[in-house]
Amino acid sequence: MRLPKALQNTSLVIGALISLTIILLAIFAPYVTTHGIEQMDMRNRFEGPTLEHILGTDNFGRDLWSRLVYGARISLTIAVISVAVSAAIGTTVGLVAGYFGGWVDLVLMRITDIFLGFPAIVLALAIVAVLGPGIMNVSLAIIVVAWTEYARVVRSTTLVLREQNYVQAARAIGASPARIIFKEILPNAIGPIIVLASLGLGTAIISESALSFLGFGLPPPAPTWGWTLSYGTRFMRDAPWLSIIAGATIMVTVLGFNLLGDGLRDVLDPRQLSRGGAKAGKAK
Amino acid sequence: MLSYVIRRLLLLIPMAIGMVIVTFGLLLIIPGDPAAVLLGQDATPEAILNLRNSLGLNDPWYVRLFDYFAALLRGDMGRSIFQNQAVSEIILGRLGATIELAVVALILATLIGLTLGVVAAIRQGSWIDTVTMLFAQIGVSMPVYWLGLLLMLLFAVQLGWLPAIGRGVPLPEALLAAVTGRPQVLWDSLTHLALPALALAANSAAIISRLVRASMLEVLREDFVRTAYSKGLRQGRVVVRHALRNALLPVLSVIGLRFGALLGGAVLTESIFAWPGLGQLTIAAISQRDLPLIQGIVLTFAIVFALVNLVVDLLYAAVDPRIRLG
Amino acid sequence: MKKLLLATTALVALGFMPAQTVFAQDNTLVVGTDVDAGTLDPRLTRDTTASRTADLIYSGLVHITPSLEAVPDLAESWENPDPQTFIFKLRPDLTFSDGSPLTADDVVFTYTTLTNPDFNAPARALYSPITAVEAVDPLTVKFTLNAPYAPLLSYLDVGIVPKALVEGGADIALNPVGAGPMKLVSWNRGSEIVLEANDAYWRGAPTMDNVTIRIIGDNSARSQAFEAGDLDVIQSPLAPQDIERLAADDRFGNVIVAGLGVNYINFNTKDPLLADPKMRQAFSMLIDQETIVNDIYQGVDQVAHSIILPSSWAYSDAIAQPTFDIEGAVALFNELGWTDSNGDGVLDKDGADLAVTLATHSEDGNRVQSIEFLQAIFEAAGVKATAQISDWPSFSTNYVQQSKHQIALLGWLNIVDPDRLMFAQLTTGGSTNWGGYSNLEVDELLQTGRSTLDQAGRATAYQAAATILAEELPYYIVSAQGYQMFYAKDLPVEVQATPRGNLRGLIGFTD
Amino acid sequence: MSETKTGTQASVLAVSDLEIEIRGAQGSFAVVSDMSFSVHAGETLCIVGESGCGKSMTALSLLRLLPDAASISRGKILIDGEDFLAMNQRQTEDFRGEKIAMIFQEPLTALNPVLRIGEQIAESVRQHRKCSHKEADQRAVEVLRMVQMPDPERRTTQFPHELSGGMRQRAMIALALACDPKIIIADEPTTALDVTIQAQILGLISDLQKRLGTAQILITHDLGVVSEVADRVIVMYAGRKVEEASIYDLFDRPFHPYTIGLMGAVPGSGASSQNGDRLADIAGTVPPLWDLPKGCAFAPRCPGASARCLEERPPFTEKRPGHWAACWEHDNAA
Amino acid sequence: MQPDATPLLSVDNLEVHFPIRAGVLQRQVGAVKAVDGVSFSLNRGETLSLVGESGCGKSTTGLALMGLVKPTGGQVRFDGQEIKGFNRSALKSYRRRMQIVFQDPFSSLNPRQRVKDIIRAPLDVHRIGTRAERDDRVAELMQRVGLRPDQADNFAHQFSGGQRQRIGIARALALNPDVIVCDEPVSALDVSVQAQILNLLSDLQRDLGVSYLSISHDLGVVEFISHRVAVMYLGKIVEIAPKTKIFASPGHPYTELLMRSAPSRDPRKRHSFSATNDDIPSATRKPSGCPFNPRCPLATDICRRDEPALTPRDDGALVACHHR
Repeated sequence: MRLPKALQNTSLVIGALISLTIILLAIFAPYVTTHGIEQMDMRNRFEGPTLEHILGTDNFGRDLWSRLVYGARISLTIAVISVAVSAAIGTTVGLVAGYFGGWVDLVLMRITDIFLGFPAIVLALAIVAVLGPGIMNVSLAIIVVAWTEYARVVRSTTLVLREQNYVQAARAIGASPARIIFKEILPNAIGPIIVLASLGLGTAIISESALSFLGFGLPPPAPTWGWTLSYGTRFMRDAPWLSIIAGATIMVTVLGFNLLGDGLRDVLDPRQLSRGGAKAGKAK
Repeated sequence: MLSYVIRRLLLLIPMAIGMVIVTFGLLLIIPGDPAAVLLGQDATPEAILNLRNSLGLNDPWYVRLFDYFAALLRGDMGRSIFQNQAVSEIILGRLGATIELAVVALILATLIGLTLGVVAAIRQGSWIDTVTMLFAQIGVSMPVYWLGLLLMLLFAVQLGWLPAIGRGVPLPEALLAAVTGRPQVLWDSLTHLALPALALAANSAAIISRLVRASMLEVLREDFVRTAYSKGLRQGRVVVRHALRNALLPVLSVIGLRFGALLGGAVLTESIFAWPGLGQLTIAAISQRDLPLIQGIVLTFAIVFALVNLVVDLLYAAVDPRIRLG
Repeated sequence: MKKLLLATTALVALGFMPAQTVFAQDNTLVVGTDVDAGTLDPRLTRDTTASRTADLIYSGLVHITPSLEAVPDLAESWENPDPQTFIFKLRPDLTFSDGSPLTADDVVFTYTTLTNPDFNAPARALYSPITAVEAVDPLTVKFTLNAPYAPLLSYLDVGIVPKALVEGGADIALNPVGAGPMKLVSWNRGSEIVLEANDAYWRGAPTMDNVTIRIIGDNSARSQAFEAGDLDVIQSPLAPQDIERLAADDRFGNVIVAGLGVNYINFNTKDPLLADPKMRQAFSMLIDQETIVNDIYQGVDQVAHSIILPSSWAYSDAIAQPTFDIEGAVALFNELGWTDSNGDGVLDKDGADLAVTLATHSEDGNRVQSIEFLQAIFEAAGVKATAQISDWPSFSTNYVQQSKHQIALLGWLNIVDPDRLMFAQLTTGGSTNWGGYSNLEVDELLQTGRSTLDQAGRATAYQAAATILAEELPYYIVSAQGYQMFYAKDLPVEVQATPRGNLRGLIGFTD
Repeated sequence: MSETKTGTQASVLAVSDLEIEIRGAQGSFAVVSDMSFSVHAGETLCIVGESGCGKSMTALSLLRLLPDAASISRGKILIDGEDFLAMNQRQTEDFRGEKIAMIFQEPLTALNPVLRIGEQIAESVRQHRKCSHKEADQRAVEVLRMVQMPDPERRTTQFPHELSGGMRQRAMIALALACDPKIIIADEPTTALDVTIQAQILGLISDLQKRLGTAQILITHDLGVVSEVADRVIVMYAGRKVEEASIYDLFDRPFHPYTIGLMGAVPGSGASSQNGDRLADIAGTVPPLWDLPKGCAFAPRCPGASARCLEERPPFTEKRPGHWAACWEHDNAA
Repeated sequence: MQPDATPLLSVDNLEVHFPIRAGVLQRQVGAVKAVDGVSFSLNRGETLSLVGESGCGKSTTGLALMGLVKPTGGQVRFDGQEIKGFNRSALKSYRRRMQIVFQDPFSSLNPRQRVKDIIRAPLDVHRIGTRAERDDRVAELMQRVGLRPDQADNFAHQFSGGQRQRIGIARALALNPDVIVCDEPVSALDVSVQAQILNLLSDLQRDLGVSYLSISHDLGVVEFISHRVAVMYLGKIVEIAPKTKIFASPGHPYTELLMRSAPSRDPRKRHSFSATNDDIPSATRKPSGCPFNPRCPLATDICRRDEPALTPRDDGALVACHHR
């Protein structure tokens, strides 16, 4: 419905294009890759980009392009799972704490503080150490930390929204708290949630790579971006393109999601519709 | 005001208790036996059992938890299993380095973030805005450890401008030395700080700059900015004195939260730059399953984080006269 | 007085000198290392930094040379009146760095505590044959053993600690006092250990006035720091690609020699799948040693052929483990009933796929790569292989040491004697026999090797045992580790390296 | 400055042919067109109209403080005889506050929340007068006293949120007066206030003008306020003047059907719903400025609109001496 | 005028106090007495206006009667039945008969909902009729308030302020309430549109017989729509009287001040307003005695000491003043 306006937003368009490309590549991985991801060729390790290997080969002579494309599946899966779950948990906590206030708010926010005050890496490492590495467990390690942000943001949004007249109006017609929270407040709090989620996708990808760097990522031969980058840095002096390409892949993807998030924020912000001001104070 | 501070500090107690319990629970189920790690591969099973008993690791969990709290009440965080030293001593020995790194990174991030954010905001829509915000985007998109290694490769190895690793004289001492006529000590200290602080700051600088920009754009639209212009004030004065001061308010609380993130990010940065702080210690403690030390670190992080946020809130009240703490 | 004058002049000069020269003090050796010392009590060391630092601060009865020979250090001489008795004669007028005298009592104290179970010394098992240590007179110490124990001398380089000080409550783990060539100035945990020359060392003060040991966890970062000139010396563990580059750089001197460690595959012989030695042989034939050693380790390690290190006096090239041969391995699997009956590319038997877990720990990138590589070969041979990588505590204490593994890649270090790699590991019920291997013949041979004092006799016993082991394969030795050290060429000393990585050869004391 | 308005009748401010354009999602369009007016010392000109008619944009353009999306695309503004639009940034800044000052609608948001009242006033004084901090502070107290702020010394050290709404608006007025401007523009100065406070502020504004002889432009939607303070009135609709007259002429004999409708729509002149009375509402809504009808912008809502009204825009002409309006029907009638 | 003798809504001594907390343990150290003992009644088909300046408690009174703010004291009877405790079950049926129209037409409509969903929400919540019946009712309501039913799928931001206020009124009408609280329903609107809405409200009352509790600060609006007027000052009613009486001869000095402060409609009869600062005290620091005494020209010692009760005057007005 706001498509034309949305298309005017450069960040949104670029972000969406990048994200969409990555997602499509991940989905159609078998059709766009040229080599098997576990196909080793020890005679041709550390090759620079060639016609056969468009992004070169890694430390086992495997095709980097194919591994990155398949790696996108893993990274995106982890990103999507962790964002979906943390958004769901955080949003629920934030809505409930913000709407009911009082001791419910106090207890929920103290719990949030506990998770926020934790050094994130300790929690993540502990979870992976306990449960073993795996897509779900790595996602869980990210979720444990990530949900707090949603909780805080949604709570403060809810605190504002619950004072809105249309929420009062809903109470005046006798609507139940559940109806008010989900029909009146949630749809209006969705903007910041979507923005956080798109930014969270990027954060999740970076977190996964940090876990891999510390040795807590998915086990090989899973072609995760984190492994590829953290292994690439081992060969940074001799085969710099390995880490540069892997790093750039992560960076561009995260950039894409961030731009998407920024763009969405601008488009979804209702204030953008009607605000203007004497910003620069230039004489006009 | 005082009662507010007291109340906030009191609220720290349940939080700390919660964190101790959560950490304790995690450590109970984490695989890996500190006794076996301590004794190494050569250890006989009897030796391991013997050590477990003497460390109290074979006591039931509630006894251990109770003992831990009891000790905590006496101000005792226990002894490190591996370093044969009181946990509090070990942490205090490291805390300075991490705080120094995090504070310098925070200052760096704030300075960079503010400058970029303000410039982008007052030149909204221009190429300066685009370039600045692209930089910010790249800053948040880079894994910290990768950025760290790249910086080290460029500035230490290729160009040889800065030391690659380690810490110079602690900054407070170095400042003192500089005052007493030995500026080169401070210089040495700062050159060591430069790369790790920059690597650590990049992400936060990017976040802060985006936030400052958004906040500035918002404030620049406020009526009182128009009022300031209507008085005939020069643009620079309006931007700095009227707009920026107000724009900083929402940024302030985020800066507090960033400090927490910086403490967390220090784990990676410190291990890359061999910075002798809590971050490195954290990894070591986890990889050795040094339970009392891990507990102590988590508790320390929590307290530092809570105190920083308290300070931020107090600062907030100091900068914004509308806020009353009571 | 002269010294004071010098110091004052130096201090004054410091104030005027530009930054560069102030910090590039002459005669300071800066060594990069991967971990911080856990303790500086020589009886309790378990990491390399601790033992190397302790070796500078303390001295033992003997000193182990780069060729692994025990030569006199604090002990002037020793004799073996019978295979179960060692009598050491100390040098006269020895003192600790604090000036107090070092006597036979200190030696007795050191070894009594070391062998006391309650003291929990990590290496206690190595000294278990010792039944008594007595001071005959202030300069004479007598060790009594419960059985002839040939390797003992190699282990008697443990630093002697000052009894009076320790019993008086001093914590030498933090404030070490020894009779070695250096003494501790400061220890900034996790960052650096600063040492200075000990004039009271019996061989006199070392050439180097100061040694700083810098801790840099990341291997790449450490070699980058070395290249940037922040460090004078780095040594193993290093990333293979860094080794290659540094070796080619003519600013640096290097020592690249055979080390004292092995990387090996530990087969769990109690696992139903791996109980049959033939299965272990088949799996062993899937291990492409050449590629692992030459490509992953880039040739800094050596391909191993048996459990006896090539550097050892017991080595024989007649003993050989199976070598890489995929077809041979598959043929052997087929022979054992594992065939690809359903054509899915995976071998199976009685409806079950041939599946194994390959495990190692995440801290060692080369081992992780090796496992990743092996996993691919296993898959190519029709074995469903799962890689499992976890951090060291989970991997070692909760997995391998509990015998929960199938095929694990690990290593042993500091193998100064063949006994060190076999006795506790491969005798029935041995304290570190995690694979549950049991062969009475091997047990007997290893006991013989330990209690025979004549080296030729020992070699025969170990070679016999190694031959059986190369066939039954509780261990498959992948590689003998190399040792590498790089140093700045402008060091003012003659550099001598030892595969143990000790640093006396860098401060002016060569053997 | 203490002379009263009996001076010359020369215009302090003269605006001619002003057009303000906005670049928005709907493209560029004029929000104010063909605005011409002038005020002289001691005179109060009221610009009245409903939201979106362009009255606030006009006010902001007089200080060249239009929002980013808006700009003056045509016209001339003479302040004290000088061409304001031709000035560079610096000269413009020198004029703002010194020659022409503004009182904004919502004093809570128009005052900087983190600066003390005294500082906000003194800052303006220091900008335009070469004076010490102390002198500037004294001036702040002086103007606060002028606006009858109780306890002015103490107020200078207070923050806006510590004052009541009425006092805040007094501070705002004091701020505008700080440098003795020749023209004060007040944009809905009492809309945010309660009725008893509004009365005080209106009283204050009249008093001050009598004493200082400033030229004043007051923007409002409230005919009550207009009737209390105006000397001359401009009625705006959809970005244009529709009527201009002296206050008495306008209230006695309004010309334009919009003005007439507006006057009738205000409740409180005795009409009561219980008597079955209906208010004279104006049907329909204001058309969007980017999509104005071809003819008279008010024609679609006008009860007396003819075919010509829908086709051709009526010119703004003098219907009677000093009474101008833009309406075809009245041309016919006249 | 009102055939029914018993009032539809009667409010007795309503109080809404907000606690002020302080200290480490957040003990209550005082209260903001936003509504401090308000009593009035409302008859069927009648419009009672609560008039006063900001902070006088008129809006809080309205919200409290809707159960949107919990009263801390007093009694409310609706159609003879007492509303006890203002909990959810007590309010449920009461809410079908009492509805509210808010001041700000922008924030009172959920920007994410379509108009038809907004108007239908009360029917959904109270499960009235089938889906089709509800849709019909929505169309009927839209027509009733002067909206085109084909606009039902639009979102609120696609309407002008006046149209939005019509949507709000349609929502309030959906349950066929007996009373509608009109909280400044026209104060955010332009004059020409304000007249349209006032006319609509007046039509609805005539056609549906609904009662209004109107909350307003605009004396013009009050004069147009009310039967009776209650003037509030600092949480109290200082005067209640039939509209004609109150406008002809205000009883309370504050009512008088209000009337006098309204701008004139005739430039020839300008007021000479005093420019002196004369602020409304805040509800946190109420003056003792009569709340109006610091601003009152008639104030004497008794006014500073005793709070006057609302007492009937000869002409039917109730006035709380020692001197009138």
